[in-house]
Amino acid sequence: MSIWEKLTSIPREVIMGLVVIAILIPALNPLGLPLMVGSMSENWYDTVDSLPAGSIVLFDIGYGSGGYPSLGPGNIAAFHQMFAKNLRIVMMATALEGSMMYPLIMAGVKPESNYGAVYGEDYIFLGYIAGGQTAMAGVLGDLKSLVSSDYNGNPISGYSIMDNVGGADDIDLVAYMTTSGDTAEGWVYQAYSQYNRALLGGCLSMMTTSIKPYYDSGQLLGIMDGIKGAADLEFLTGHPGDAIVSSDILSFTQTLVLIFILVGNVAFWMQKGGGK
Amino acid sequence: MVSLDPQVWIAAFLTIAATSYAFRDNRVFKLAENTFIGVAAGHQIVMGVKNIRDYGWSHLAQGEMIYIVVFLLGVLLYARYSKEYYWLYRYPIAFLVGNGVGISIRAGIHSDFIVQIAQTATPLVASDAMGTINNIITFVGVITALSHFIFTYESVHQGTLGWGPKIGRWMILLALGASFGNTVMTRFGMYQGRVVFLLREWLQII
Amino acid sequence: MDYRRDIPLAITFIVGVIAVLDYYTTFESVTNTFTVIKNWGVVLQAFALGLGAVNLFRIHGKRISERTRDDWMFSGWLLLMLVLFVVVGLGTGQYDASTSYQWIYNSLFLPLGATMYSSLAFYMAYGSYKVLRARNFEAALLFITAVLVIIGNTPIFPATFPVFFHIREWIFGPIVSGAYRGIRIGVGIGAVVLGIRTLVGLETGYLGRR
Amino acid sequence: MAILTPNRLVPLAAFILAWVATYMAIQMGKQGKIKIRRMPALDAIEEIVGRSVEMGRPVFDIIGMGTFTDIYATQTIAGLSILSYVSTLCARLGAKLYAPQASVDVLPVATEIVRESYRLEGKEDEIDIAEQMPYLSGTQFAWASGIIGMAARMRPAGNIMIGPFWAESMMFAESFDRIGAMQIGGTARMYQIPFFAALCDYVLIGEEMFAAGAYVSGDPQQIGSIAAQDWYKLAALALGIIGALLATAGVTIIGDLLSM
Repeated sequence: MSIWEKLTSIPREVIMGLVVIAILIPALNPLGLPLMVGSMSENWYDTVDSLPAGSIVLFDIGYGSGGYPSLGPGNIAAFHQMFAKNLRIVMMATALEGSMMYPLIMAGVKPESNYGAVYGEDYIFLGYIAGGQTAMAGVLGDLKSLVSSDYNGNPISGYSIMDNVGGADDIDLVAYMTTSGDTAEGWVYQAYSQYNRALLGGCLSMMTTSIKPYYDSGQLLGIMDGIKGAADLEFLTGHPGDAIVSSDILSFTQTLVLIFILVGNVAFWMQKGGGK
Repeated sequence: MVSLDPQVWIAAFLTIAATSYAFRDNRVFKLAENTFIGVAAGHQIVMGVKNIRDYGWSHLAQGEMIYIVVFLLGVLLYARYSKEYYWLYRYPIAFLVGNGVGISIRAGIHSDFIVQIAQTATPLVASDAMGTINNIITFVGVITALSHFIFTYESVHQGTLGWGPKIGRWMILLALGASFGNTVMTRFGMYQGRVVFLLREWLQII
Repeated sequence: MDYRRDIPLAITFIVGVIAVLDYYTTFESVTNTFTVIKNWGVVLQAFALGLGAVNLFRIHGKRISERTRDDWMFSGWLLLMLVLFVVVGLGTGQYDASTSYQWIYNSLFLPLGATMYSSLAFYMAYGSYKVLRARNFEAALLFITAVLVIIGNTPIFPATFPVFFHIREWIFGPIVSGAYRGIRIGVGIGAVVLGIRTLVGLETGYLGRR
Repeated sequence: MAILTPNRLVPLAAFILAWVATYMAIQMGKQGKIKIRRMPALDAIEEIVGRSVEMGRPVFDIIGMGTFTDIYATQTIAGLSILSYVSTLCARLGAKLYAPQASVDVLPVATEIVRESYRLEGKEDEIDIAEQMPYLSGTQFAWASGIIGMAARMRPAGNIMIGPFWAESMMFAESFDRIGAMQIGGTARMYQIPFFAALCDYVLIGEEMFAAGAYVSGDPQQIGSIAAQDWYKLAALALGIIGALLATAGVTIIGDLLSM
C-alpha cells in the first residue's frame, strides 16, 4: 500500500480521536484571540440599539436542545442588550422544546438582579404555541383571542405589559432564533410580508446562506449567524460568554478540518496521478 | 472536584453515550437512542395537552361551545388507526393542510418571488468600482441560477443561450460551498458546547 | 358527492381561500373568520402532537408482546421513558413549568438533543477528509468556496491575516446573494404552484388511502 | 376603504395568474404538449437499481421526514413520485427495496404507493411492507440512527434520498458512502443541498427535484405545474434583466411597479 493509499485510508477512530484532542486542548487553556465582528451581527445590534426604551419586542425562542449549544449564548447576549435598553420583551416559543430553554436562558441573563426587570411588566413568557406559522399569524393577528394565560398558567390580563399588546400593530420589533427552516421563513412571511414589522433572525450558520436573500432585500434587518454571530453579539454587548469561549475551540477544530481536506485531496490526486 | 449532582452525572453519561455512535454503533448508544425517542414523544404529549388546555379548554370554559367541534375534530385525527373509519381523520387533516398551505403560499409569492425580482431590478452601477463589480456578479448570479431551473424549454440549454444555465450551475455550486463551509462551523460550534459542559460542570476542571 | 373525499377536499379549498383572502383583502369578516381558523388550527396541531406517541405504542408494544427482535427490552425502556415524561409532566399540573419536569428534561432530553445534533461534527470531519474531493471542475467550485469560508470562520486566521475575514464577507456578498436569490425565486414559485394544486384538490396525497 | 390590501396588488395578480397558469399548463400537460428535459440524476436511478441487482444487495429510497401539513409538504409529494418510480423499477428488475418511514401521516400513503407498484408489476408477493418499510421514529436523530443502523445491517448497493431533509442528510451521505453505496441526493431544503452536492454521486439541486418527480411520474399535473413554474421564471428573468438595465439608466419603473 503506497504512502498515498495509506493517507486516504486513515481509520475513522483516528480521525475522531484527533477531533476530540483538537477540542480538549483549547478548552483546557484558552488563547483569547481578537474577534472581528461581521456586518450582519452589527446590523442586529444597531437595530435593537435604535429602539426607544419601552418598545415592545416579540421574541420567539424557536429552538431546543439541538440548537442550545450555539443559539443559547446568542439568545443570552441578545436579551442582555434588550434588557439594558429597557425594552419590553414578549417571549413565545414556536419550537416544541422552546419553553424548556426559557429557564436556562433566564438563568444566564438574570434580568431581575442585573437590570431590575419585573416579570409581567418588563418581560413575559407566553410559552409554547403549537402550529408553526399558524401560531405566528395567530399571535400577530389577534393575540388576546388566542392567548389567555402565560407560561405559568396565570391569566395575561393580570400583567401590565400585556395591557396594550393586542397584535402586530403594538409590536415594534419581532426577533427569532431558530434551528428550523420553517420558522426562519415563516416569520418573514407572517411578520414582514403580512404586517411589515421590523424583523431580526438568528439561526444556525448553516442556514445563513439561504435566508440571506431576505437580508439583502431588507425583509430581515439583521442576522445572527450561528455561534459566530453569537460571539459577535457577546462582544458588542460587553457580556463575554460561552460563544466567545468557543472561538478558540473553533480555531483548533477547523484548522484540523482544513488539514484533513488538504491531506485527503493531495493523497487523492497523487494516487490518481499515478503516484501509486 | 467532580460534580455530585445526579442530574449532571446522567447528562454526562448520555452525552458520552450519544457521542459513542460516531466511533462505533453500540448497545449503550442504542439505550441513548431509545431514551431519546421515548422522552421526545413524551414531551410532545405533555406540550400537546398543555396547548389543548391553554388554547382549547380555556375557550370552552369561557362558554365558547363551538370549541366542542374543535375537540371532536382533534379526536378524529386518531380515527386513522381504525380499519373502517380511517377516512374520518381526513376532516381535521384537510383543515390543517388548507390552513398550512394557504398561510404559507399567500406570502410566499410575495416575499420569495415579487420582492426578490424587485431587488434584482435595481441599478448595477454603484458609487464605487467595487460596489459595481459586486452588483454585476450578484446580477449574473441571479439570472444564470434562475435559467438553470428552466425545465420545459430545451432551447434555453442549447447553443450560446446554454451558457446561462451552465454558468448558473457553477454559481450555485460556489454558493453551496460557502454553505458547506458554514456548516462545518455550525457542527463544531455545537459540539464544543458539550465538551465544555463535561469539563466545566461534570469534571469541573475548567 | 363522496363524503369520504369530496368534503375534506372542500374543507382544504375553503380554508385555503380564506387564508389567501385574509392576506389580500381588507374585509373585516374575512379577517375575523381567519382568526377563528388560526385559533382552531393551533388546537388541532396540539391534538396532532399525540400521533407520534400512539404510533410508537403500536410498534413497540407489538415488539414487546411478540418479543420478535432481540432488542424488545429497548422498546420497553423507550415506552417507560415516554410514560415517565407524561406522568411527571401531567402529574404536576404545571407541565413544562414544573421544576421536577425541568429536572428530568435537563438530565435526559437536553444532553441527548444537544449531543445527537452536534455529534455531526465527527461526520463533518470524516466527510471532509474522505469525501470532500475536488474530483472534477464542478466539485472544485464547491471546494474552493468551502475552504475559503472555513478559513474565514477559523478565528485564528482572520485574527492574523485580516484579508481572510474580508474574503469570507465578500463570498457572503455577491456569490451567496446572487445564486441563493435565484434558488429562492425558483423554490418560492415551485412551492406556490404545488400549494395551489393542493388547495384545488389536484394533489391529494395527504388524504391517505383511496 | 380599499377592498384590496395596499402594496399587494402585484403579488395578488401574480397569485391569481398562478392559478390560471397552473390550470392552463395542466391542460397542456394532458394534451402532451409539454416535455420536461431529462436530468442526468434520473439516469442514475436506473443505474443504481441495476447495480443493486447485479451485486445482490438492496437499494434504499428515503423520502425524508416531511409530512403533508408542514411547509415542505411539496417535497414529500415529489419524494413519493420518485418512490413510486423506484419501487416500480425494483419490482421489475428484482432489486430488494427498503424505504423506512418517519412520518405517521405519510406512512400509509407511501406503503400504498409501493404496494401499487408491485401489484402493477404482478410481483405483490415479493414485497414485505412491514419489514421493508418500517416506521422508525418521528424524531430526527432517532430516525437517523435507525436508518444508519439498518444500512449497516443491510449493506445496500445504492441509496436514493429525494425529499425534504434536515441535519441528518450529512449522517446519511457519509454513512452510505462508507458502505460503498452509490448515492443520489435531492432536496429543496436549501440548508441540506450542500451536503448532497459535496458527498453524493448525483445531486438534484433545489427544484430539479420537483422536475424529476414530474418527469418520472409522467403525471400531466406535475408536468403541467413545472411548465407553469417555468413561465414564471422566464417572467422573473425578463423583469429582472429589463428592470436592472432600466434602473441603471435611472428609470425605476419596474421596481416601482412591483411594489404597487
